[in-house]
Amino acid sequence: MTKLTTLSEAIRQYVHDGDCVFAAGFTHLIPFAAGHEIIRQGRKNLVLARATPDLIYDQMVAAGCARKIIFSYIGNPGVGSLRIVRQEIEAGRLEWEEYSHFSMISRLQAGAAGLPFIPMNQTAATDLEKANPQYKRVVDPYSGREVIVVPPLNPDVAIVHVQRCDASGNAQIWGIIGEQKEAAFAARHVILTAEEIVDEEVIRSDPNRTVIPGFIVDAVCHVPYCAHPSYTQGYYDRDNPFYLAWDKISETPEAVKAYLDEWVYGVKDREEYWQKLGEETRKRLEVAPRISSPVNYGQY
Amino acid sequence: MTKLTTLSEAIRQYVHDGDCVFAAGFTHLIPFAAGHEIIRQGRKNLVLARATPDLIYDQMVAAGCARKIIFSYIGNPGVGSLRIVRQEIEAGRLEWEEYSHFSMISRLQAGAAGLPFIPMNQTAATDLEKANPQYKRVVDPYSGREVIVVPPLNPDVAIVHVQRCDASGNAQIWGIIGEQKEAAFAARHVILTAEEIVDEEVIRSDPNRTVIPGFIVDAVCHVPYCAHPSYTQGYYDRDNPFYLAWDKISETPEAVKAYLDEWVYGVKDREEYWQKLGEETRKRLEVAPRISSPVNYGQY
Amino acid sequence: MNYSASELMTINSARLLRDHDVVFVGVGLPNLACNLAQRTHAPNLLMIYEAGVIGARPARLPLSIGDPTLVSGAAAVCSMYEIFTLYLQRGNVDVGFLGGAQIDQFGNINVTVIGDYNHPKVRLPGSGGSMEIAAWANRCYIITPHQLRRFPARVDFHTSAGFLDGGDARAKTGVRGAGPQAVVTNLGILKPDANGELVLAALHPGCSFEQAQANTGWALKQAETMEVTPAPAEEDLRILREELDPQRIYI
Amino acid sequence: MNYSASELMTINSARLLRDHDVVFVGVGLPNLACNLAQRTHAPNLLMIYEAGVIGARPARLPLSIGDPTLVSGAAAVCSMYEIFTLYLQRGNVDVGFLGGAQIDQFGNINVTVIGDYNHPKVRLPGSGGSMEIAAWANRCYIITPHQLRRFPARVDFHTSAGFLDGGDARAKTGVRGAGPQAVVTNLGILKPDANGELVLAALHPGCSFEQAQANTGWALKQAETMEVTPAPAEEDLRILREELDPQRIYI
Repeated sequence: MTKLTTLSEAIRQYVHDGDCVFAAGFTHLIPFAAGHEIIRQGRKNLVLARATPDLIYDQMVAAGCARKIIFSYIGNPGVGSLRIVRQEIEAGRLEWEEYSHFSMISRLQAGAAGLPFIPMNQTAATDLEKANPQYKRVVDPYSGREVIVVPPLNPDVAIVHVQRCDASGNAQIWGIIGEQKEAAFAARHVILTAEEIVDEEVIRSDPNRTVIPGFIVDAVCHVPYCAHPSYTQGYYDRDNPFYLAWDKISETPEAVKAYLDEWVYGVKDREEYWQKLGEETRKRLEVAPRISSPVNYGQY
Repeated sequence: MTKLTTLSEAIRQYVHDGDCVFAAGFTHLIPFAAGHEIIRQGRKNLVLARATPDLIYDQMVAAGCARKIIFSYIGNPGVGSLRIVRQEIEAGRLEWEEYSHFSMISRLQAGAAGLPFIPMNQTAATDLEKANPQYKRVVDPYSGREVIVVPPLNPDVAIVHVQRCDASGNAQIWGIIGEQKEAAFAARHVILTAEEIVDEEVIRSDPNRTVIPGFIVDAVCHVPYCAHPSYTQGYYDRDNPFYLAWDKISETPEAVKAYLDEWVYGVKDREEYWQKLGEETRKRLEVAPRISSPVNYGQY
Repeated sequence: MNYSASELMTINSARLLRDHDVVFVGVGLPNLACNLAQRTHAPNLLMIYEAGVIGARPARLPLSIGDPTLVSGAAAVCSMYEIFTLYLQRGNVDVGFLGGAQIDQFGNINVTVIGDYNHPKVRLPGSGGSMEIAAWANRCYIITPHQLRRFPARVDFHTSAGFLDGGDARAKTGVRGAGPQAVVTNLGILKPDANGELVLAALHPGCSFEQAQANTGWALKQAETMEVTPAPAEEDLRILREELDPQRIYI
Repeated sequence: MNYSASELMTINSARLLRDHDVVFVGVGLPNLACNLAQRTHAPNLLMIYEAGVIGARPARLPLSIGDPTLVSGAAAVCSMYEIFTLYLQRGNVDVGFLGGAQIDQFGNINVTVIGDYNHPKVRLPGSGGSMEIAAWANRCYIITPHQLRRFPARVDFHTSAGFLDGGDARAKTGVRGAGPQAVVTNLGILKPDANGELVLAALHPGCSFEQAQANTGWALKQAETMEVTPAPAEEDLRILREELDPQRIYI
């Protein structure tokens, strides 16, 4: 059953003011196009959850979409500070809820697995545990020692970018897989963006590669280059100069406004954005092929 | 660093009398050749752990290798009763420790993850919990309700059959993956048996396919057709007539002894066993190719 | 029209399935029922197998829960831990099929042991996936021949939960699934009443209440509206016999 | 011979690595140190990246922890939950590298906040992976410039545990890893004494104890046997400059 729709329609239908949104992707496959569409549609009071907020949440916070952020590392990866999120937190204008990477991903794992909590061994560093009441302790009934536990995170909607999927949403990912699967299973609704929509026979030729089954997916959107300025393994490179440029842009509200006006509000969709980036940038991000060795499933 | 050795040497070095052995593979990739080698080497007092003991443990129990069995389903899959394990349990000659599939695999998951216990939601069926003191309860600190917990299972040795790996033990599996990964990470030692030893460039062409990293592996053994009479996806089919035949063989001690004498003690290794099966059987188990669509990782 | 007991149970089980159901399938009759439903009234039925296969399209009749034909051409494969967490415990499974050596008055199932657990008279296979399927699938269906020894008033061992002792006993445990919704036998269909007691809700053509009672270990009640199931359609029998199980392994 | 502070720290960090070590690598200097060690005395070093990459062979200098060059040609990729459970929590990681805005007398690290947590004066990035790396890797190494503001007597916030308040405080928590084993700065190397206090264990050529003390926020002790680190070898500098970071992004 086809779930194909436009990204604009998917955001309209599944992202509402006040929702908890998980735009997935640990350093890879970050669905920037979806973040931009949420900004264009003017969503407010969102709770933005991600291990690493990255530029996508910096931009959404700058555009006034968010009331709160749930995270485990706020930085401009490989560059430095994530200025806008940091400044809004320092100014007391943005609520935050903070974890280590492991406890953040454990919350998603509990959410995906349908568990009321999930345990982790102690780390001996207790300040974050004291600062965030979501952390609790449970006594291991075997040893009598305490473990740290976190509750499930079940976002209202997960947005997951994938390399390829079929029209039903059976999706395949390779390269860094981060928390894509957990986010999809934990969320109440799932929006997929895909570099390619392929015939289901392509997916079914390699079922072990499928990370997300279509039946938990609500909307399938064909959005090539969705992840720019982050990257999609095998499709295009990370646009590192833009990560450096954002460090400058985000220094002043004027530059941020100019950026959003030109690159978010000023374009209709990702295709227009990608064309607007220009031939030189597009060329620079191209990658030469490196193909996987096939495997044989056999006809049974 | 090569870890290549013979199966006979690997069993000699890593499987000792009294060890807890996990011969992995849920219905697929069951390392029968390793079970036969353990029988040939006359190991005693083993604790045999597997979700589904299958014919491999029935044969090892028949040969007198085991003192105890840890399981979640004892049957001859698709055929009926697993006669020898069942009869030894009924006669009080074999200790057993029993779980549901989910709690069995949760024990392995806890063992693989380095956790002192792992929780599961209640099932309202409490008789097994009463019968097995390894099951305990913990109060969910968020809701105040109880969850069921099980402790880690950390076998002394896991034996894992794979389709292909390199000489360092970086291993790739496709088809039903069962608990192969958890067993390898949970165990203290890991013996790999592989249909094919491939150049590391084959593995590295598709790192997302790698289920077990070489650095946790102790021994790599090239054992084609290791899984017969179970199967290896893409390499050969399940030998269903043998599963049916075992139902008859296992009816009498004489037939079992004759089987072990001829097919286990009477052959040197898996290659001799495979040749002895005969052209007709080998032909019957062949499968026509069905190849996966490749993916592009890109040159970065 | 002639049909076997297995065909009758399979066809009546298939009727219980709805289009778009996500079904945790077992081999044997449940597999046949699901494939029949998919080829008739439920084309969007999604079949999940315990071994970790999602959206299977078996080209031949699977002979075990891990048959390789389930994988080739499937939509996805996942690990055993994932099938029990992401799929079953998370609540993504609509329907589970169960069998049992004993099914009691309140739909509790025993596949573990006849006699005392520690000194088994007959040692059965044990839970496998059934403890969690019975608890967490939205609806469970049981397919079993109607025989007295299979329907005791109380099971020797609670491998998986039906409605426990009846009333709100199951609901009070907080278990998410709704429990057994129907037991399809060769005589008819049992369904739980408001108290969770299995009562006779339908008889197959030519079968009688007396037959059912004679093969049930408790005083069997009848549902308020007793139905007679429609006889198997010719087309259903044709699909079963010609397409799904041409070698008549299960039917 | 001329070399930069970054080169000096990288080369001294590389020396701490042993052949066959499994290292949880960060980008920047730790990545350079690991690649240098692998090309010199530790050819069997196994590099694991937080993003879930095992046995990476980056063809170019990775610019972020999730650079695609880490994946192409790697031995394995796993999920984030797996890297923290199967690898780190399970005890499969020998060495973790850490940095920090503040490192205190007992090797505790703050990368969370300067000032009060709820009313931050300076909001830092937060833990990321460092809370668990510091706890569970067998050995941890910290690379950081030696500056007074980076070495307070006490951190404002315990993002990750060193030896807590010293003595057996860390051991008593039952945490599996041995904690920080060395802090490599541009002046020398600090190591924990028997009480878990960081003391000066080595000076780089031309650096003095007085320089180190002036840049340390507690009364710095010297180890019983104070060493002077060997000057960077020409070959090490060549590898760093020509092979690993030819554009001089980090060095």
